[in-house]
Amino acid sequence: MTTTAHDPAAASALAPELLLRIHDLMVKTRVLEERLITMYKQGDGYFWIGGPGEEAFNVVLGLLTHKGRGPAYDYLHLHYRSAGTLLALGANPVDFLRQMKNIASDPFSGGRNFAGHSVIPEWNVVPITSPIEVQYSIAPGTALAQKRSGGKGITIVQGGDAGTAEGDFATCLVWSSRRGQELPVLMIVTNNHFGISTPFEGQHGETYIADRGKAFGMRTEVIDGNDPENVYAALSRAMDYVRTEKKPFLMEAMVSRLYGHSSASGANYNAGEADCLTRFEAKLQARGLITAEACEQLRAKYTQELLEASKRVREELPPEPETIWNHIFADTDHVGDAARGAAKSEGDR
Amino acid sequence: MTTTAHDPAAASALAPELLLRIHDLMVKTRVLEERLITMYKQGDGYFWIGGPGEEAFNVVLGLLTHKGRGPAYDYLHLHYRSAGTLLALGANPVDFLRQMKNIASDPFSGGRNFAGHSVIPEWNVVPITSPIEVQYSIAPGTALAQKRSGGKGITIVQGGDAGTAEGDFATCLVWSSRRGQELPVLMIVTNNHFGISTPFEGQHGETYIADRGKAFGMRTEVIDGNDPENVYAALSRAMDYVRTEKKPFLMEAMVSRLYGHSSASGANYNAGEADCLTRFEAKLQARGLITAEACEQLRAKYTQELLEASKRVREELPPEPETIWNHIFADTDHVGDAARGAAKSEGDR
Amino acid sequence: MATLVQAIRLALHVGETRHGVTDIFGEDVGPPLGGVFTATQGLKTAWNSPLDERGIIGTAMGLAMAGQRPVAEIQFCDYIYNTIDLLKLAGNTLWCSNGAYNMPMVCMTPVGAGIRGSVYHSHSFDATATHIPGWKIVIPSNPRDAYGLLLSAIVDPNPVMYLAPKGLLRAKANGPDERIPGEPDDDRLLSKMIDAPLGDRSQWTPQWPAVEDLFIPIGEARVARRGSHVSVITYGRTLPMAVKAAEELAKEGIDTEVIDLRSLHPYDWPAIVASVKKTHKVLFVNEETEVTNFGEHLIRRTVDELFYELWAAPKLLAGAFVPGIGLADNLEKASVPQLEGIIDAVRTLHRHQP
Amino acid sequence: MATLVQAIRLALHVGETRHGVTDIFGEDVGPPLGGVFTATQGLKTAWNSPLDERGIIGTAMGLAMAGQRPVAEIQFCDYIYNTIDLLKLAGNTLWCSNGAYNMPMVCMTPVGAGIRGSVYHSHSFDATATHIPGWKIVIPSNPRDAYGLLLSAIVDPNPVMYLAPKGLLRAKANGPDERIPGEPDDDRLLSKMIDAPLGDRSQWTPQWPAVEDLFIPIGEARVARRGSHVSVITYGRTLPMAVKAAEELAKEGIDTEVIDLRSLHPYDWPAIVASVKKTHKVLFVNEETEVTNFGEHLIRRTVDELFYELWAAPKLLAGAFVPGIGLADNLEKASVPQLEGIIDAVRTLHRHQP
Ligand SMILES: Cc1ncc(C[n+]2csc(CCOP(=O)(O)OP(=O)(O)O)c2C)c(N)n1
Ligand SMILES: Cc1ncc(C[n+]2csc(CCOP(=O)(O)OP(=O)(O)O)c2C)c(N)n1
Ligand SMILES: [Mg+2]
Ligand SMILES: [Mg+2]
Repeated sequence: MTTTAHDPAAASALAPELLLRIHDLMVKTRVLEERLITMYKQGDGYFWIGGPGEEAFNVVLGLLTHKGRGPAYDYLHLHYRSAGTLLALGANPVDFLRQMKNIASDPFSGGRNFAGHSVIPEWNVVPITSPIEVQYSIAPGTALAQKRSGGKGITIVQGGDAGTAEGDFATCLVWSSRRGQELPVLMIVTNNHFGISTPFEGQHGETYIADRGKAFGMRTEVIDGNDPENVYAALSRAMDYVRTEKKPFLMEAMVSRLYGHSSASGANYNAGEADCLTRFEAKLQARGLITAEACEQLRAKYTQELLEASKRVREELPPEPETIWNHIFADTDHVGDAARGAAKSEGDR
Repeated sequence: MTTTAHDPAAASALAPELLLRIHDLMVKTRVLEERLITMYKQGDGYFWIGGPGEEAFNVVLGLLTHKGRGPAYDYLHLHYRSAGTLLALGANPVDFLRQMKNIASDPFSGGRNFAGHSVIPEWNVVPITSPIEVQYSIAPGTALAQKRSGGKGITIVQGGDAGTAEGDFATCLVWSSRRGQELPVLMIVTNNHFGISTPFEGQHGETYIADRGKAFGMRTEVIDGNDPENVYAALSRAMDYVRTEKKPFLMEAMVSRLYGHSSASGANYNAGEADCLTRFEAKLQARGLITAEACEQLRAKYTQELLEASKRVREELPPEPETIWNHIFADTDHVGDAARGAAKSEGDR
Repeated sequence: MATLVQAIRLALHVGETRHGVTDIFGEDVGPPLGGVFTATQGLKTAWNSPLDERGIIGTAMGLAMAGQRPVAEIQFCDYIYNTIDLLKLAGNTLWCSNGAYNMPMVCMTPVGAGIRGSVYHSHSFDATATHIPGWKIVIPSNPRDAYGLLLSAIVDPNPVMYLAPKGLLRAKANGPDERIPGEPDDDRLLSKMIDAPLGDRSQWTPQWPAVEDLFIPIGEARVARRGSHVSVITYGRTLPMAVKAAEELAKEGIDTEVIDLRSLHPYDWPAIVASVKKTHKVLFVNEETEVTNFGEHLIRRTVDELFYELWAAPKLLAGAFVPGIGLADNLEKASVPQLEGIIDAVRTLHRHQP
Repeated sequence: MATLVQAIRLALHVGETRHGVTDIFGEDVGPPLGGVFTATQGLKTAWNSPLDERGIIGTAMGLAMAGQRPVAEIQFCDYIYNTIDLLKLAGNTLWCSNGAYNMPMVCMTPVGAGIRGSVYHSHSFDATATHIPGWKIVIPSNPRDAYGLLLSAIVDPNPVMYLAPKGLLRAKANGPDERIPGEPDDDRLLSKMIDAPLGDRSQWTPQWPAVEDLFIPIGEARVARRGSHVSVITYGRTLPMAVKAAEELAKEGIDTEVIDLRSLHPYDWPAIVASVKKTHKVLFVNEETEVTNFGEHLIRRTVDELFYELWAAPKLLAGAFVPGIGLADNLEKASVPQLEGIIDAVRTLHRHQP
């Protein structure tokens, strides 16, 4: 690995409250994903995709993000496995159920988009989109605005391992590392060793994807993304570098894919993969920070809460057919005469 | 540089006949480019782009290519500065004048395309196209056919420095280096330090573009492309590796841009750049292999030949308007009923 | 009887065993999955590409240039839009090189709505594809056409775009004349022979039935239902919908002719002319967004050449010009043509007195 | 009087000094060149991007999301086709996010033939652009519109595609009402003030004239010439050609109305309706290849809504559906509409007796 980041000293540096907070969020995220999968299986949604197996990394990422609106804060260009990050920022898990059920109250897309396609403008979470990797071509734009504004905000862009084969990944490398014009971009590759059914092996000449940053003079690191303490240390270092130096950093985090790719591949638990949550719970229990019983209770609490929420969500209303015409343009919702009228008044300014 | 390739011993390894052959081709290429520029300036063409300043590299590339048709031979995915390579293969310089004059007898495009957009199917020279860098996405296809055929043919793909920012360059890195499925691709970047008006500096985080191959486990080399002996040694090594190992190699050759980007930027001689031809002539003269007078005579001979050819070309006919309908499809030249008829008969097979 | 997606698989099998197909590739096309819709299971030349659509199209072009016969898949046509420059290049290579190089490649991609695929799994591609010169374009609506058009695409010396309507992939032959020559009668048996098993597939090999060659000519439409009052010209997913509409309308005494265009380029203009000259009223239907839509080309040509044959203005029923197809049922239904919409449109045309 | 390309430069200057433009960027857009057509010379926010169209569009999207006002240039629209997915994304972001994020960006790109640009410098983009929902699209045909449409594009809260007809970049105002408010009378003086000198430019700074704000409404057409016999609806490079044709035709007593659409989305349907209701005969002209062409959309809508107003079939004069525009004069002329073609088409329409 580029830098071996598994540093036990760093682990002990985290306060017990923080560790428990991370654990709480990891459980909450896991339970949310499981609820979404159940909803899918019960016919309360057409498609599930999400991040069970990435909680250790994603929760910590959310906790370390400087959240707020505008270039002074961090921009998050995430992917469809990012619920942990968003819950750590403070997102309401019920909103994810609403999107799964594609109802009008889905705050991310009004029933338009698949589960996992969140948007939270208040916290600079730009729309998560289905096309793989395009976020890497967009990220230099928010980073350029941040560099110019002179604040501490950085741009965080995240995607999977297989997607790095798209040219957009290279675009981000090129645009964020131009000498003298480096951009504050934290590029993250969450490597779960698969793109749908296709294993990492056989598709990559790189031993580590992160090595691709080196030719561009970028700092890189490959980490075990299943250990939240390790992630905390590595992400803190990386973010600190990007914030201070205003230069890019490429991090590759090894993670698990606990329920397969998506509902299209069945969404069943894969016992063959390392489970960051059980691993972390064992650690916390060994250190006497939490009991197995308390872990159970926490899980039961969230399970009950989300079960109830899913029932409420089931009663909420679908979007009306004519809402397809909303939000085509910011200044007018309909095309044609109305738009023309709007354009006319614009001319009068 | 990745590997310093300027090896004086290698230089002396070339037989005098070969050195004189290279020189002859370099002169011929230079004179051809100058004739094309003159034609443009005299209104015998709408646009010039070409490779004066790349002769040392391109001529040697052509000489080392295994020419022929089909996967057993080398495929050449070149760019619009490749006249030297094609003349070294044996192309007729008059054909370049024909394309410049966009007349019907232009064998590369029938008067359709700009100067410098050659195609020679007999020697696996696939169409040179205007869009920058797309050849890098296409090259893995010919290389895959070659690897499969088991012969000695390799795929050579060449482009400029600025163009490496396109995702297609990364596509070629990714597709040609997949572990266990490496492809026999010689990737060449002819680095003239400019993309039109934009200098290399300020656009690149890489010290050497060739370094981008390293993360993919590719062999790489950066060479002085202005010295044909040096080029000969380096290209021989690289091609040998690709042919034998059936694995990719990324070479970056530093070259000059002696007449600016194209006719759009005036096409005037830039004395500030190193001239590979005068440099090579000085060397050959110092070694007593040729006299200054002989050099002059050679140049005068080609100049006269091409001047006369340009006069003949001026008399040749333009393509007929209705030829726009030719070669839309291979099985039928017109769309609609004819195509339908063709499809029908196909159904009868 | 094969489903449409099994028909594709059978054609690919015939292609790789009898017609020189060398490569069937794309994202998740090879083992173990054999395609997100199972179209490429068990094929000997199928392989998984990197997740890079530009590389997929580019590599297919290179393979074609080197004399191979590639069938490249773009997993969903929704993800083809970063390759339009390459598709244009594939379509102009023969022309630009004055006949020197052609691109005998097939690009296969699932299109259309109907599976609640939301914004990025519901796209159509016919408007964009028909605007790219140098490509032939086909789109089947039943298993037999799926089979016979794919074989024609494979042997065609030009680049051919093969659009597979997502919503019909599990559709079966609608009667014996939509069957594939040589396919087994028994669906269960066929499935056992050629569908990969669930779970571990590493030991599995398909048992291919002895299907025969069938080349549905590119450029030839099919009259899906004869009628005399109104013509409906359509293709892909809306074809069975139009046939259904015609059946409903027949109950009211409206006799609808339904034409399955099947090939979008070259398309069967004589078939359209014949139908319009008979009915004098025509409706074009497709799923694409309606501004700068291929149906508008067909209307333009109809008006251009058949103006005085028309007893009513020719109509287009197509997708709403909105930025996406929403996931919720209400949204998808409001965005792309539905059965009722076709019935209404035909009824209105029929009622119309010039 | 400014040329069309100077008008663009003046609008960009006003944009960056008075209307918040933060970035004008693309390949060779910054110093020393200031654009391959000089459109961006001397602008303080102009910078050179890497040679990567996907990065250009993507970065503009990111800038727009972060509250900046970018104007991104694609050097030739011929090279925009590897970004169609991103353009679609820019156009659907507001809709997909249910109103949360918009993309207030301008994408500027030279289009069309007329400069012997051969296959890859002669493309049009109106068919593809008009098929992408969520974008406004404008295309000027004279300096005043070039100036006023660009300022409207800059202040528009949505993504706006600004198509600059290559063949008209050096065109000047055709009379005082095509002038830019506040521009100097003297062409030489203007050139001295704002055109970069040949040779070393490192010490040069432009002297900007005090031009005034002008917002040509997006969605509003302009009647370029009033007439009563036949309507010609066009835009961009073929607009002056149509006016010229009208002048020629007037000599034969044919009174042609010429409408400059200027905005392709939203477009001025009422202006088309008014003209067709007056002349009852209409010709649509554009340079794009003619299959799945925006003019076909306009014909479809005309037929749909104005069928009984039409005294002749509406016609389209557009580019030949061939893979490229050839370099030789003969080839270019045979591929895109020419003056004679417009005259002929109008004459035929006029002669036509219903
Ligand atoms: C541009 C594009 N191509 C193809 C797809 C279909 N697709 C969805 S997820 C996926 C695999 C992604 O793999 P990876 O990047 O490793 O991310 P992961 O899902 O493993 O987190 C593919 C091919 C897509 N969404 N976008
Ligand atoms: C895709 C694409 N974008 C833009 C252009 C316009 N263009 C032509 S040459 C060129 C610069 C190329 O620079 P480089 O790759 O360094 O090659 P060089 O011309 O210096 O040999 C540009 C931007 C193009 N031809 N294709
Ligand atoms: Mg993955
Ligand atoms: Mg260069």
